[in-house]
Amino acid sequence: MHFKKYIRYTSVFAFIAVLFSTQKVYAMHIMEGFLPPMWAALWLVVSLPFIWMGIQSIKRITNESANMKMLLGLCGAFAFVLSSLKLPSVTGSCSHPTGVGLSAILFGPAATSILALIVLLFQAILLAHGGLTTLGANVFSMGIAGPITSYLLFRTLNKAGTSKAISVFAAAACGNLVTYIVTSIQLGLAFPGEVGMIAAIGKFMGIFALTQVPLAISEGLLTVVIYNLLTSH
Amino acid sequence: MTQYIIQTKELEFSYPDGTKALNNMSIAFEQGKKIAIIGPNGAGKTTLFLTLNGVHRATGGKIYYHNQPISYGKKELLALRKNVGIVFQDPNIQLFSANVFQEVSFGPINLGMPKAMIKEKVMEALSKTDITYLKDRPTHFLSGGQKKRVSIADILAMEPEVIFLDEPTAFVDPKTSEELMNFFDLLNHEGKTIVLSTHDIDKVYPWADYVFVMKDGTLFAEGVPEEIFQNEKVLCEADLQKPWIIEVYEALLKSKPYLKEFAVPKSKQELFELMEKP
Amino acid sequence: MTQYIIQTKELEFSYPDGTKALNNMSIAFEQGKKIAIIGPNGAGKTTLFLTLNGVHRATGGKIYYHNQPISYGKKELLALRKNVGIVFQDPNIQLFSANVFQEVSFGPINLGMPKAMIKEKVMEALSKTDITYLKDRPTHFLSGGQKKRVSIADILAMEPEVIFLDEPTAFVDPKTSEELMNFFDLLNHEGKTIVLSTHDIDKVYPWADYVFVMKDGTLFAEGVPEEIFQNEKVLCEADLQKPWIIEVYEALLKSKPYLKEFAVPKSKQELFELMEKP
Amino acid sequence: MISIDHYAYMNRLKQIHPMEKFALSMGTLVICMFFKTWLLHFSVIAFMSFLILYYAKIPFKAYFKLMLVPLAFLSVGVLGIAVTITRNPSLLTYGFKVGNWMIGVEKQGFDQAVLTFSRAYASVTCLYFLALTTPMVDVIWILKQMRVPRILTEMMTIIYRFIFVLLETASMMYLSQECRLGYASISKSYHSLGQLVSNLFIKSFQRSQELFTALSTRGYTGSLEVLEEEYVYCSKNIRFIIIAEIFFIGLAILL
Repeated sequence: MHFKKYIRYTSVFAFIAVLFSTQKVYAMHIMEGFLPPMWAALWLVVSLPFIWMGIQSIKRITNESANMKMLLGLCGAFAFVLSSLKLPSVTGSCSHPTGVGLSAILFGPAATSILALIVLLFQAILLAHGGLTTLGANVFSMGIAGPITSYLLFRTLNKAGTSKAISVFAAAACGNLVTYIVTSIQLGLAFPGEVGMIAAIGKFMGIFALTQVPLAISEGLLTVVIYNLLTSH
Repeated sequence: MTQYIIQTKELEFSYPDGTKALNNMSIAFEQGKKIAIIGPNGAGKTTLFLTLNGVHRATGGKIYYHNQPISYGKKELLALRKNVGIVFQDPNIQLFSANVFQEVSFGPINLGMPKAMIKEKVMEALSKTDITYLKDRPTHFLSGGQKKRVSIADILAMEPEVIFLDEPTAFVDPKTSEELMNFFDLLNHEGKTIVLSTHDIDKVYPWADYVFVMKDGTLFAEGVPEEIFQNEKVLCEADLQKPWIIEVYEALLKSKPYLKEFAVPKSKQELFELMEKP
Repeated sequence: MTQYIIQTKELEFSYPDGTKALNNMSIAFEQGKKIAIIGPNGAGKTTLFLTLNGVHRATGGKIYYHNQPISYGKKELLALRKNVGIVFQDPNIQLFSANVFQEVSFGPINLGMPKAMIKEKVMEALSKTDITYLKDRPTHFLSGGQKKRVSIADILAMEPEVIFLDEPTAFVDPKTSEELMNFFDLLNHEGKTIVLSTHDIDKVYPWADYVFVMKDGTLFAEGVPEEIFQNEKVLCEADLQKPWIIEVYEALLKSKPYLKEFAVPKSKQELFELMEKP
Repeated sequence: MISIDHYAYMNRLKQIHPMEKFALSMGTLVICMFFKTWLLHFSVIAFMSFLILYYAKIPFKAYFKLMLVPLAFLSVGVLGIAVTITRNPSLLTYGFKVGNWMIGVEKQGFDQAVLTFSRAYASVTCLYFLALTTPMVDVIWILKQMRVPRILTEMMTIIYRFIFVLLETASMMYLSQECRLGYASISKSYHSLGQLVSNLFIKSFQRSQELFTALSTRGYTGSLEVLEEEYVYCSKNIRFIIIAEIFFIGLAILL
């Protein structure tokens, strides 16, 4: 059958493609043009109120003291550099940390959403990781959903009296996991196929679990090391 | 026969983005000597150091350590890095631990030494660099000169055979810098090969046994300091200044040409003695 | 009568955490001169500069600009910062924009100049520092020496009357550093008062009209270079070395005491001429 | 250090008005997004690649390497769209059984995968055209023209500049740790990397204070305004952009 041959060629191409792609996946950035226009626009609209709140928040902070602009700027640059570091993963391969949890704990979710917006924009333009049309979707998963989870989890666990190490680990690992789950949801909603959205979401979560679950654990561990060092200084 | 601790043959190194940093470098470091590498910023001095201890992987040519070509196996690499220590120019980049003791113990711990031995090596390195009293001090409250000493102790604690120092006197005041140069002499007397890169020609001239001049990623000239620094052509083409001892010596020869029969003065003292001759 | 551009009386400055950085400093900078401030790291040179341009607020004593005590009102402060420029030691701290043209325009914009004038000032500053060709180059592609020039252009574009340079030759190679010293001469000829802090005594001695020695946040000594650098007591107590020109001159006097009747040589040329005298 | 950034300054189209480049790349990108014909997508890829290689003079090898960057996400993502897991074998045109489940490909999913693949690649070339010919400073300028809140563009200016400062610091720190065998095992790697990151954070904090002081000496009181050079529109380029966009729309409708 004609269609089968088609598929055979495609799978050969896909295999070669994976072989050639030496770059590691930047933790779950949906690439340029991958989402259908309707979904790209929808996620942008969903993110906008959060971004607006973030802008109001940093405007307030920077108006209060003039040096906060420099501090936030350096933090943004720090976040970009952090996400370009190679993180040794527990499985032996390397990947890049998202910095979602660390950033949420250090700067709070409002400032994090703005820093994430800018860092994602720079990653799209300077590194071709993520994209302009998918900026809204990526900001929502990585700059809003993930950090809010981390932040809330960190505060709740802290109030409950859990040890600092466990709170930080849980906040960072879950922030990373939520980012990945939200991305899977975004992909599943956009590409439901004939099996329906729920099943499609499950499928995408299954595919990315392979790389993301170990990465979430690695990032959790690293964030604990960083947090301990920072608080001891 | 001259014993070379490290030797390279037609060494080449390019960064992943294609920038060629070292080109056709054949350089040989004699064991137990005090060696200086001079040349302008961007000549590739730091890159050379990092290539010689295996952190940068040579993209061409060969490197020999004790006449054995180096291999990039994990174990061999660790042994090489242990024996070829690098002290970075800016101590702020090298120091990252909470206190000085922890900082200096980083290398020995990574070498997998037993605990008691680590402590011994650290204390030894601290005492050699005269900073035992800083042991429990946090690294970020130290002065520039103290940080420099800690960054040297960092490397000494690993007991390398050869120490590369990248512009060791660049960030410190003249007094500290003189103390450091004397300290390098001391280390050398204990048998370590010392290689330093520097801009400070006046400091290098009396100190070095041998001088390499680098330019644009290649070895431009080499020789004993007296030769190199009297070679107008080399000095001019490599944008180097003359050490003042040589300048004064040459001015002296103008009025007293007969002083030529004496050796070229290598130190201030020798120069002044020469000046006192009738 | 001598005209002082900036003068302080019993100036004191403590950081918010209580560290006393400047103590009982009475210092006076003569207009139109080339002035050097020397002293070890941590002597308070950078803090002094920042206090003189009003970024640090003096916690005691008085500062006079053109004999008027400075006030910390918004308008006066801006005028002071316009006229008292500071070039920082590390250009990476000072440069905030990735575009050289935009970077240099920052100061003039804050002064509220009209657009056309800003452009003119920027182009003038770039051409004076010889970096017009770097106008559209991103900051992160520049070499250390080029960044240094941009950081100087930053300040020149504001047309200050006095320029403080914090260790301008610390990060650059000897050739660039010589070019910079010549450039400071040029600026001085155009009427600017130049104050630089440095460790490099050999470079300062022939260059400076007047020298201040700082130690532990106080003014330790001052005078013309010939005096300061022959004053054994000051040199010893402030941990300073002698410039080699003076050292050779003193050695010369030992064999030819009659040369004492000539002036102390201030430059290499003067020294060599003296040496050629019978 | 970052290759796209490097070419953004070193290409032949750098001097072109940023708005013109922005209009061409974003206009084409939008057309790619809304039309579902892979032939259009491939003509966009060809067109943009031609501009990038022939007019901007980006070296072929560098461009080829960049074209491989999206493959990692794309291959996994497209696979996810194409492959279906279901209990109902009638859904699949091609598949195999694993236990009670069928893994395979259905016609609609496969078509969507092909479409997504071609659309994504076409969009990426549009993004590359902008990124490879327009320095970030000009991109920020475009955003200013589009009335993006000032606080965002000011932050972008600082962040962009200090990305390079911190990247250099971080890589030097990494090298110095490597010289002292800091990455000899996984657990040591975690420890070393943790120290690197926390130190980098402290450095960033210090730098921000130093930067504030340095900018204050130049009269900073809260606004980071700079003078921007003025660009001149070129009517020839604008005509070219309009013709190209009309061509692509026409192509999309006809196909």
